Amino acid sequence: MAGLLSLFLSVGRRAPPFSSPRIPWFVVGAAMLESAAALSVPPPASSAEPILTVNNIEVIYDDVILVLRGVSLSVPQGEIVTLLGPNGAGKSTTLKAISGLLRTENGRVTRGEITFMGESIANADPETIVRKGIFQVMEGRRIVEDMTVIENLRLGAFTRRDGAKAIKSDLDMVLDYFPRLRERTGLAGYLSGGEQQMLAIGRAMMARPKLILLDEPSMGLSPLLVKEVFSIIRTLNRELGITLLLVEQNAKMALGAASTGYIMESGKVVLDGPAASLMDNEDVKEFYLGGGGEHRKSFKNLKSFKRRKRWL
Amino acid sequence: MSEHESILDVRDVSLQFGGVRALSKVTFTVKRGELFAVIGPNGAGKTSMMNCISGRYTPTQGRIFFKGQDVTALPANRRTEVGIGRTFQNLALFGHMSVLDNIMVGRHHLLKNNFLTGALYWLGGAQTEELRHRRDVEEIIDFLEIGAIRKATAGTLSYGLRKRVELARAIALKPDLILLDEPMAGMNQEEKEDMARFIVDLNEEWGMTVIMIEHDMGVVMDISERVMVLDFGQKIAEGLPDEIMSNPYVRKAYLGEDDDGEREVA
Amino acid sequence: MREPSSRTSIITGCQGETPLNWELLFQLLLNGLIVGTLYGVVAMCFVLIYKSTQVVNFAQGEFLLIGAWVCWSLLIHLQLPFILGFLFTLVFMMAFGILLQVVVLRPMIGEPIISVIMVTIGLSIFMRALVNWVFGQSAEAFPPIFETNVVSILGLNVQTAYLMSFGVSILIMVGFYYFFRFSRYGLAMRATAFNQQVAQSLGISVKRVFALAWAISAMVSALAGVVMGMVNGVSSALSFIGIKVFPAVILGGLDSIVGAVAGGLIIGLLENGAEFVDGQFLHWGNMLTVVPFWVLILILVIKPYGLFGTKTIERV
Amino acid sequence: ENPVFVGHLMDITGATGFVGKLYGAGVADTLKYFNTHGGINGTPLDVESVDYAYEVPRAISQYKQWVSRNHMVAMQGWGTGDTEALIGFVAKDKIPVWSASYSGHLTDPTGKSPRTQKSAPYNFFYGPSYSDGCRALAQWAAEDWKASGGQGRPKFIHAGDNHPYPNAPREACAEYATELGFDVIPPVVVSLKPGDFKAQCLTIKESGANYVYVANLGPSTVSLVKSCKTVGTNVKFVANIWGGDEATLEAMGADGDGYVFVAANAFWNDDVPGMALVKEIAAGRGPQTHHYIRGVCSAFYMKEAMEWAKANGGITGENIKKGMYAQANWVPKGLEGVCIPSTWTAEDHRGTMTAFIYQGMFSDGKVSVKKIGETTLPRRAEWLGY
Amino acid sequence: MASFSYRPCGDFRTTYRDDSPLFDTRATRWAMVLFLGALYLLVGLPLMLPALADAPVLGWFADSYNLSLGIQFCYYGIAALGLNILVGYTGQISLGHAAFFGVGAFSSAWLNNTVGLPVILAIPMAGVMTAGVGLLFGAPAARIKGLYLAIATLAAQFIIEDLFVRLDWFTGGSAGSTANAVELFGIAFDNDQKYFLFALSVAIVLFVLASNLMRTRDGRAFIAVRDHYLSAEVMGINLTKYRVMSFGIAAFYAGIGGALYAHYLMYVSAEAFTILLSIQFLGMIIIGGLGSVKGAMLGTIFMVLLPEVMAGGVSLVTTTSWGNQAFLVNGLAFLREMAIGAAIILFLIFEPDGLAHRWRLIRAYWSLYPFSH
Ligand SMILES: Nc1ncnc2c1ncn2[C@@H]1O[C@H](COP(=O)(O)OP(=O)(O)OP(=O)(O)O)[C@@H](O)[C@H]1O
Ligand SMILES: Nc1ncnc2c1ncn2[C@@H]1O[C@H](COP(=O)(O)OP(=O)(O)OP(=O)(O)O)[C@@H](O)[C@H]1O
Ligand SMILES: CC(C)C[C@H](N)C(=O)O
Ligand SMILES: [Mg+2]
Ligand SMILES: [Mg+2]
Repeated sequence: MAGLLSLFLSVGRRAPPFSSPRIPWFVVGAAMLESAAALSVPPPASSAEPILTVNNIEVIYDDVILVLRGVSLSVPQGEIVTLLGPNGAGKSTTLKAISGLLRTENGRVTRGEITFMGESIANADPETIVRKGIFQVMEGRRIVEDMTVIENLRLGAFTRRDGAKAIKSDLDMVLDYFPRLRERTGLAGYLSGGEQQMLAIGRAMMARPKLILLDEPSMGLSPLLVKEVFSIIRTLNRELGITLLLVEQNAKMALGAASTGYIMESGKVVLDGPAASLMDNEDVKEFYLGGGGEHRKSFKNLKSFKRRKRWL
Repeated sequence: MSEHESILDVRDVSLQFGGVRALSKVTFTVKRGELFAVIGPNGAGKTSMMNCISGRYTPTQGRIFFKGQDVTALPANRRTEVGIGRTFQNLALFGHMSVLDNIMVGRHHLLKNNFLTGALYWLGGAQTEELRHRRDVEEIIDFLEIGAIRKATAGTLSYGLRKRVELARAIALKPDLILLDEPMAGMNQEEKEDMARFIVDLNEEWGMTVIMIEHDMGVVMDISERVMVLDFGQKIAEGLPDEIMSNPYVRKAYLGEDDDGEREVA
Repeated sequence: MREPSSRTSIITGCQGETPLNWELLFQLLLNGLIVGTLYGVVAMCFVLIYKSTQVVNFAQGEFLLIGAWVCWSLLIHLQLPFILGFLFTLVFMMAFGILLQVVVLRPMIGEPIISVIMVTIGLSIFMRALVNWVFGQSAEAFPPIFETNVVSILGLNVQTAYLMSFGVSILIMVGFYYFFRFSRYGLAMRATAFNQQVAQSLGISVKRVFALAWAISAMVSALAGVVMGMVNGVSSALSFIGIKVFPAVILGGLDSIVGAVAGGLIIGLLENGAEFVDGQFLHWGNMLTVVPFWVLILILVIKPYGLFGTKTIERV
Repeated sequence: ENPVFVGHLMDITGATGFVGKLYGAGVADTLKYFNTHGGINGTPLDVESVDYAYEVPRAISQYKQWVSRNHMVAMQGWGTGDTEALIGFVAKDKIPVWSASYSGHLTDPTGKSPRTQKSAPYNFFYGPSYSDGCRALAQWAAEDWKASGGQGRPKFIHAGDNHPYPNAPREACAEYATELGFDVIPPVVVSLKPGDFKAQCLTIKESGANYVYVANLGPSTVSLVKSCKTVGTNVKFVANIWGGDEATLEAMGADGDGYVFVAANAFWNDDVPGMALVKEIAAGRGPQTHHYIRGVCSAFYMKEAMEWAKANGGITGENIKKGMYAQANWVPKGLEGVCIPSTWTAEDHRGTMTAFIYQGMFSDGKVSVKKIGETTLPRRAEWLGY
Repeated sequence: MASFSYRPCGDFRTTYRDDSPLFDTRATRWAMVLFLGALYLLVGLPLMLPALADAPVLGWFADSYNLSLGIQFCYYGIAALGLNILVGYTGQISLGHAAFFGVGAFSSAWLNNTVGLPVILAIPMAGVMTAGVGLLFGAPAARIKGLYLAIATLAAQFIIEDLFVRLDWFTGGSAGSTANAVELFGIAFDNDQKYFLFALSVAIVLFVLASNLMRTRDGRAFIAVRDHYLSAEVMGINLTKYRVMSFGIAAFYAGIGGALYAHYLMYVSAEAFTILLSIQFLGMIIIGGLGSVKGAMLGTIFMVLLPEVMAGGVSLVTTTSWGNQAFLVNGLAFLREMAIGAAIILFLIFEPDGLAHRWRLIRAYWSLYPFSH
């Protein structure tokens, strides 16, 4: 299985015109973007089997703070699903509930079911969940700062058992995706924010997961890189067949990439549906996309009025 | 003092980390009362520039003048007194303190009480002084609409609120120049709008000079007066937002746009 | 020292004017080298636990103590041959290390460092009392296993066991280095040390990493304990090595295996150098135990992360 | 009859626990024996034995508690540090103490000796003082030096921790050794806790010392002897009263052959009339060390003083103290041949000037001890309290 | 460490002054005042009228054993509070607090015996002297951080301990030195009742001072340095100054605690101030709750009572028929030590946030009862 995958991968890998160190990284990025755009086909309407279902879960921190109050969602195999919502809505908490990392923060799933490929994984160990094929890229680029880029990437492959060779070839693949990382030989802690985000995504790729949970991958990235990251997300999905559950603040990009979207507020899913229909929703336009009508509101002229906040 | 007198003068600043050249010979001037934006790809050296201005790093070359005074070698903790305040790219709140105390820390250099008078509280005038500043802090709290969380522990807040508290703390410093490092990262549309409103008010009503690093081009375009572009530690361009947006190099290298001219809000 | 006036009148400072005694100095330094490698080994065990679990193990000395006593009683009471007894000791210590980790330190995962430190201190109090109760507070001699020959190196009598320990220390050191740099679990340990949550998100079983670190550390410490016990006798002295190792570890840099060895050597040499100066010239007494601590502070002021420690990344 | 309270401080878990538990058991067993055999002529003893782990502050607070809560009339104590710290308290509270610290500082009840810093009217102990024990060793060493054909001035060195106990005889003994013709070398500091003392041994070796006075005890002593053997130090070890016993020699093994130490009573296997009583007291226990037996002696002297007090105005601290002066050259009834006959007077609390000298032997893997001498020092006035 | 503040509903503050209180609620403030008042009364009464000393309730308060424990709370509590300022608030682990405690004890004895200062002045002066020593040994904190600093303080502990035996003129060397009783207006505080009242008063003053400190500028700076020193620096806080200063303040508290200890036991010896005591101090604040004034108090009570309770418990076991085995009886002392170690371990496993946190939760439970969620 793994061998097959890597075969697929080596075919799918682009020829390396950008491994030449002479070409500035942004040119490479742009080139990548183009190729990604060329590949991009609109995602099929979600009809596939769900690989992950979250059924009415409730999450409590510190035994008292109820954060999720009945969240349900389902992620179809091979698709990108996005989860939107304001700060503090519980998006990250939902991801952590899925990946098992909740327990490291003294949180617990107290009700509901989480099923991954037919198996219940609620409250399982994070390492077991990773082995099953779910990998979370945590909010805020949590790379291992006192290791080099390469060591970080090798760490991503920790759970893999398919031999040093396959890992090595994946390492090359990741570095081809992010050529800038190749040039950084020092400690990862000294990378800039964007570089660290690339590393975090690259590290997830190293694990060869079936499902990646991405928590705000575009945070702090430059517009170019945001596009790049999203094109990588699409590519991962398309070329490697990886399913993604994507938490984003950049609703426009996220809905553009996803087939399905969920909107969370105050620990509950308040709206869901195909991404395209969400994009047409007036409320979504108003609160997530910036401006309901054809013209984008200017940030400058907002100060005079105070809008209602539905969730307070 | 005239409106357009310069408040910050950065001259030929270079910064080197071992082999990495984070900044090379960057020169720019920020005028008093301006809302100045810095953009550039990741790793371009924007944060490093901020760090030089706020004193975290000392430039390997070049000088920095603030209000005509050479501050290149001034220790970071003394820069609050001359009037420089900042927020951080990655949250840097005092996680175990309440929001209120976090903001009160911003008053540190304005308060006179010390461990002796503080311990004697009622006797040495510390109480009156603390309460006086508390009043000012409440004003900031009202301004940023974080009254509801003033007693909450900062570390337990959601990301967006934490960013707001951080801004409040920087305002509490009463700086003349405030440096904002990606104030809107990780925020949704609505929160960005709030934040933009605060920054504009800060600049226009509170009269603070603002230097802002931001990746959201929509925000940068709308609220900044001038924009500087860094790449590879070098200054690529500087000018009015529209000029910058039409700079082909910026379009390609930073925005990653094709030539179809559509303005993308990323 | 008390009342120097009254004492000097009685006690003749007969060495006062003699020229520098090179032979003694040399012998002391050689002694320091040998003792220092042993400190180095224990320091490495300490660093191993620190690096992977961020636990400053105040019970490190008790590992030596327990290892040595267990081996001793296997040899004396059960009359096992040395190799067998020694292997059993290692197995026992492995189990012991894992047990300790599972029962005591696992629940502490995610707690502030200082609480974890306090727990190891609690462990050390507990284990020392237990050992004193079970084995008594006496010093006991190991049965002569290898002929503990005394060979004379350049005039200094050295126990062969000590020489062996010298070799063993170096082997262990090399092994440790490769383990951390290149092995999968070595990386996993470093990641865990950096941030347990991150490690878990990568599919690393933090529990397993911890258990592994404690098992290795307990085994290697026991080995050092047995070696020292063979030379000096088994007694609570062994647990005191746990304290001596602090200056060694810190001098080298908390997270550096190489540093641990270097620190061990430096402390060994320093102690003996101090004894030389004290015994020959100053006669202040007890300099050998305090000088390393003075030097420790001095070095830290100059190099705040020890000689080889990694600087923490300060980036905002 | 109402019982009277006797406090008993012992060290089991502390730095001197190695011998502390032996001596402590001797005292505790004896006090128990008194109660099962009629108490102090009918008055039962209320005894509390407390392990204070050789920590002076713990001893002091325990003492205070006994005084105020239990109205203690007498105390069996232990260490040098705590006993010296309590000198003032016991004098003020008028509570006689029998310590296991034989520090010379405790022997001057009036403070008339110029050496005395603080008079110790309520302090007693059974046995030669540390200083006298060391003097006896020095005397033995001088003879040994001559007997073994040594030439020139032999060298004598003190090896012990910088603690009240090892320090107690240091100057006094050095003075006498010098008088006997020794060169006294600056002392080396050797921790009371065991450790690796090879560095110190190298210093000793290099100094050319012939006799090392071992001022510590137990495991520390074992480490010292073993370390010195390792580096090839060729000296004779002469140890203080607490520094030598069967267990210590056992641990030294072959390295302990020829190790000399002081004792102040008959040994378990000696054929003396009083040993039967000791064995009765230790019923259920195996052979006991000389430390245990000294504990028995100490408790018995206290008991006889209490009996005298009961007959002469009641069991109060003051009367008990007087009871100690009531007899001269006495051995408690039933312990004939076990304890050395002793005399205490209101001016001089040196009970005895006699010390036994023993030597450890090692042959065929077996350890044994042999009495090799008995020294009675002159009762010099200038040695009082020193 | 989390500083939740639970207030019952309906307790609104209308002025900023009311909103920065020492106690969370008015009720707690009055409870505290009442409690302390009662304590003074109950201990003081039998002192005035000795006839009452055997009365049922008063007898308990007149019992010198209970009082000696109370006095221990005071002097250890003061020192623990100082350590909590250093460790809990400023985030610098110190393993050398016992040494500072010792410096205070010796200084006070020396100031009184040799310099001739009256004890009542010697105690605060000893605090100041100790603060000086604290600043000296804290100076490396300007450069050394984290565990490196912790071990540097461990080194300081051994160095100072060694100096105690070495500096004969100051400490009396290995023999130690005596200390006199406190005297004030001709009254000697020489018994446990009087000394308890004296020590309690000192403790109250010092606890109030510390609470005040923590709600003002420099106190906040300490916490800021702990939580995020890089941003603290940008907020205008001089890191070096505050890092070193917290050593000074911690040492001051330790010094006062040590001086109280010296004049209570009336004898000071180096052996009392070992690393073990340093560890006990750490135990107090961790068990009580880091970064909490109340925590220092609760933790001290716990650590002082622990050996007593353990000793009691262990000897109770041996009174039962199954427990009265020779090996158990002989191991009594070891069992007690083991029990102390085990208690610390178990406590930290099951109550890692400390007693102060548990206290808050209990209070929150009751004040929200029955609407707890
Ligand atoms: N470890 C924790 N302990 C207690 N409360 C927590 C914890 N983590 C999160 N919370 C609370 O849970 C709520 C949801 O947090 P979460 O991080 O899931 O939000 P989010 O949707 O990811 O927000 P953001 O967009 O800011 O990342 C917030 O109110 C937060 O304060
Ligand atoms: N303390 C440091 N040591 C070594 N290198 C550093 C350090 N700080 C920054 N750098 C390097 O300097 C370069 C510029 O970093 P900087 O953080 O200023 O980028 P940036 O423009 O803020 O990027 P981003 O938008 O991603 O935040 C990066 O390549 C980074 O790796
Ligand atoms: C050393 C010990 C055996 C105790 C001894 N009594 C002392 O002087 O302290
Ligand atoms: Mg989130
Ligand atoms: Mg940046």
